[in-house]
Amino acid sequence: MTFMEHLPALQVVVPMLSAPLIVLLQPRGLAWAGATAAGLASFAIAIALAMAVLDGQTQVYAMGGWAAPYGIALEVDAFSALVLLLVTGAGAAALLAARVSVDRQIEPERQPLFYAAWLLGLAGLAGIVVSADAFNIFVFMEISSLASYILIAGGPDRRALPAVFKYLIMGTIGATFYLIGVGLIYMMTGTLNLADMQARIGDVVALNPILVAAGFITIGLALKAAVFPLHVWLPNAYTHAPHMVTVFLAACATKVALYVLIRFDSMVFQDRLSDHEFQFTLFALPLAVLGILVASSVAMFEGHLKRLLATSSVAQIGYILLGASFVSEAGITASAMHMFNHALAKGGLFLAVACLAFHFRDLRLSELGGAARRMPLTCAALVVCGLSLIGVPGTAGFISKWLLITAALESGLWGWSLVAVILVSSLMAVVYIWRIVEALYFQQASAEGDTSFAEAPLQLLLVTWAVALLNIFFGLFPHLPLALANGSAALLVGGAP
Amino acid sequence: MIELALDVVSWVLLAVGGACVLIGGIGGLRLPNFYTRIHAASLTDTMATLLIFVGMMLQSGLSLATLKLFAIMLFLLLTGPTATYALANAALLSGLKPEGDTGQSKHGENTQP
Amino acid sequence: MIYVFALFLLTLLVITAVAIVRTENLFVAVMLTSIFSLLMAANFFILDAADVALTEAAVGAGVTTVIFLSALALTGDWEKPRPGGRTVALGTVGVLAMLLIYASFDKPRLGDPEAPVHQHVAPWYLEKTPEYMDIPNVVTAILSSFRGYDTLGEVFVVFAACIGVLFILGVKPARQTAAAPQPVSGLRHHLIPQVVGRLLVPFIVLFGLYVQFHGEYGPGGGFQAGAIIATGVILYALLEGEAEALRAVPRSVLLALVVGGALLYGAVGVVCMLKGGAFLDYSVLAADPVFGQQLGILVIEAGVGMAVCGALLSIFHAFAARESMT
Amino acid sequence: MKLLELLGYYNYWVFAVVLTVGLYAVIRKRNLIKKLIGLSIFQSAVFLLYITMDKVEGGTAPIIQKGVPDQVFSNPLPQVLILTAIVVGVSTLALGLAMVVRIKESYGTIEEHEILGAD
Repeated sequence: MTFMEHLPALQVVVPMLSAPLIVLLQPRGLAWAGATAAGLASFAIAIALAMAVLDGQTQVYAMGGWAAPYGIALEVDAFSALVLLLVTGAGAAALLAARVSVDRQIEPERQPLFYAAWLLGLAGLAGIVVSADAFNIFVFMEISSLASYILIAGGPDRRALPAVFKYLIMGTIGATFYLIGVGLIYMMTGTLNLADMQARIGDVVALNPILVAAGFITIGLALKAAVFPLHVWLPNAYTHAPHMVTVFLAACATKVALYVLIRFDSMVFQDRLSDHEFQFTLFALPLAVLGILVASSVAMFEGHLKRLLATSSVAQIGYILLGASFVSEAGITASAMHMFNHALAKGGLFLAVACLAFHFRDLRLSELGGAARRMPLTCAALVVCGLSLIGVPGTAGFISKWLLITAALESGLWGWSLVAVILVSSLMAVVYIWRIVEALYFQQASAEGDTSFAEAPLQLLLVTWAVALLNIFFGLFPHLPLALANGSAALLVGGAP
Repeated sequence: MIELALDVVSWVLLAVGGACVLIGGIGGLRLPNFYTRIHAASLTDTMATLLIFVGMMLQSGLSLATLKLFAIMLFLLLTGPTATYALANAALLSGLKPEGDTGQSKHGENTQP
Repeated sequence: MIYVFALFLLTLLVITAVAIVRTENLFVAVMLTSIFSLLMAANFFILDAADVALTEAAVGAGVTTVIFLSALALTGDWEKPRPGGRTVALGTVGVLAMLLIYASFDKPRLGDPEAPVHQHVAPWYLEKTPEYMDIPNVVTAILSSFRGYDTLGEVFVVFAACIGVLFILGVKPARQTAAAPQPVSGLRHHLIPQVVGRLLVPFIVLFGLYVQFHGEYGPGGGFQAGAIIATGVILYALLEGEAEALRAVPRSVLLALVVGGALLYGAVGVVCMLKGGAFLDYSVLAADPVFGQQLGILVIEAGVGMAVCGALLSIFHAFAARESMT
Repeated sequence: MKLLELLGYYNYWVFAVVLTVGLYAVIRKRNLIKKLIGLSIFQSAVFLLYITMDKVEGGTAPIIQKGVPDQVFSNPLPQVLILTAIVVGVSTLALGLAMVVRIKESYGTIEEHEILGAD
């Protein structure tokens, strides 16, 4: 087997096996260097996989040499390639910028363990996206969850501990619900491979356990993905986590759970269960709309900068679910694109927050007066990413908002009211981004704060600006992610092989 | 003939062993305080284990299973009483006074507080 | 026949679960959890799951109770009762129970041979294991070779838990007591448990090694062996004192065990890749594929055993060291 | 015969009851360690569901003795899945307990309402 054929396995193995090695790198800074090398290597593998998928070959890899239903198969198609790019890209970028910010928040002797946990999180998320076996997704979901609990609990802030404990309880309940759902499907179909499950689920006579399994899996993954009513753990966990951890998790952790939800619901339950499409829309649409409206309004009145952005993440997850709930090609394309664009916008915003944290101990909006004069570059990057979050034309956010609106119009009678919801929530986004801009630019510096020019360290600033420019680049030339998103929509809903 | 006799003996042993476990259980429920209840519990640990395992060994005759049963019995007979001793000691150390003990044991030296 | 046992043990299970939730004293709750795990292990054994029963007993009853007790020693052991309405919680939970019981009538009955579970993938495993691996224990064959990637993920879950506990408990506690932390020796002046302990610990560790290398022929394998050996060393630590146990198995050895076990498992996979097979495809390891499979299974089970033993011990030492600090 | 028929579903009912007892403990109890105990009960119920599937009437544990002709075996696959799930449960528990210890040190209490009050 040539090197190219091993790529799906290497995508998970490279970060996973480098985690134990990094634990051994005690001398200062070496742990960070090792972790960044592994992160960049996995990003390179993801790019190679995306290129292979773009020119038409979906890679299937039989793990251990055993064929699909008997062994575990890995499969990289358009949808997983897009999410892989997103996960490894966010991981590598956050790692590149992490050294200065982590040095301030975590003692040197604990850093090797911290970076090992980071790589385990990256490997777990990549393992979920690459896997085509239901139970294997559970195992890697546990790895990524444990790693994110460790990362969030790492910070100096004592309030991180109760927040991450709540996240642990709700995350474990979500994963166990998912396990019950997979168990019930396995009980009725006798197989764990996703494609095999899809083939055999049609001729199951007793439908009750399958419907209960669908309920369990959807609720479990909604808990993991912080969908509206089940999102209570997200704001506190992301606010009190170390700054670079928030950058990494906000960009990709919840999206992978949404990826599994969309893949399960459109691949395994969809075309065989008679009226399941209607049930999924009946469940997902109201939650998405509620999530968008409530989370955006809460974000408008939020005082702390990081909590504001975390609450806005819940609203953006609502957008992704809204696109998926149309269960149409346009809908899935819109939700896949919004996964990509939101990661860019929110990743950039939290990077800017990490830069601000260098000179402003307290991140409440009232305390951020005069930041623009002291840190002009950081605030400029923050504004660019904010515009992309709103969806101003010319930025990445606009592309996905536009696709969402076209998908809403196509979805028939409810179309116009949904377009109204999207526009109203975009206006709310304008309001809370403007509140940040007003605090940074027009608010007077508090009395004793010095206003000398003091920018964030170069390394962190460069990565922040790189992500901001990427926001604009993918706003003007979106054909790479768009091609992958269209491919995944055709695959999931269009019934393409 | 020998087979029948062996079977009868092992059934008797198993029945008596079962009865010992039952007595231990009832003792554990009915007896008033902690220290007396340990006596009942240790009955199942020692006497019942011995009877039941010898009964089972007779059933399995001369085979590897008999050796394994003997090893398990030895392990149980070793750990059971030690666990009961450690339990009682920990209770005494944490200040649970046995009934009617006025702090002066027979030999005149004070039992540890 | 199994219905009688199942009926009796499962009812006891439900009673224990309710008792755990109702009791106020946390020590009682932890002891009842240990009994709950033992009952669960007995249930598994009746349902023909010998490997799982051994794991549940060793990991569930053994190590979980030790970790709970060492955590309880650092926090309070009484729970403050919560007055007020229970109706909301009982309501939601009751609805879920009704839903599940309603859905249970379409499921195949216990032990029904025509159930779809026994038709599709399982017979292939039972038929192909003697052919590809020629080892009696099919569960170990699936665990380590057919679904070896799951077990690799599993080893890294244990590895994540180990570095997580070391990372979270790596922070020195704020209220450092002025006096030098007096060495916490186990049951200090209790001769009998120490003598019996010294007699038993070698046999426990020996039994752990037996379970490790007997994994292909009978119930056993890496997880169970790691847990049993860890329980043996924890018994030694409880009796002789934590400092003594650290002298016997120092922290650096533990970290080496965890990292070595995880890397050994991954290295076997990478070697299979280099020799031309897929990741974790052991048949390329040796000339004869069957011998290659057996070699691969033996080596990765050793890796799993090392990782689990090292992880559980370093978690125990992280908690125990915390006691001596505060 | 009807009773024996119903007895076949007894395992699933016990699974449902133990699952809800665990979930009740996690939702209702405010002591963090009691929540973790509830969580481990909740996960043990799922193990029972999987292992109930693997039993075949008259089958033995899936260990193939060489000489013996046509034996009936129980299904080995759920056992493999549950071996993994048990160790996942213990790992999450260990991490949760480490957090409870740190919370006790920084907040002085492990009752959820007192912790939320402190901030």
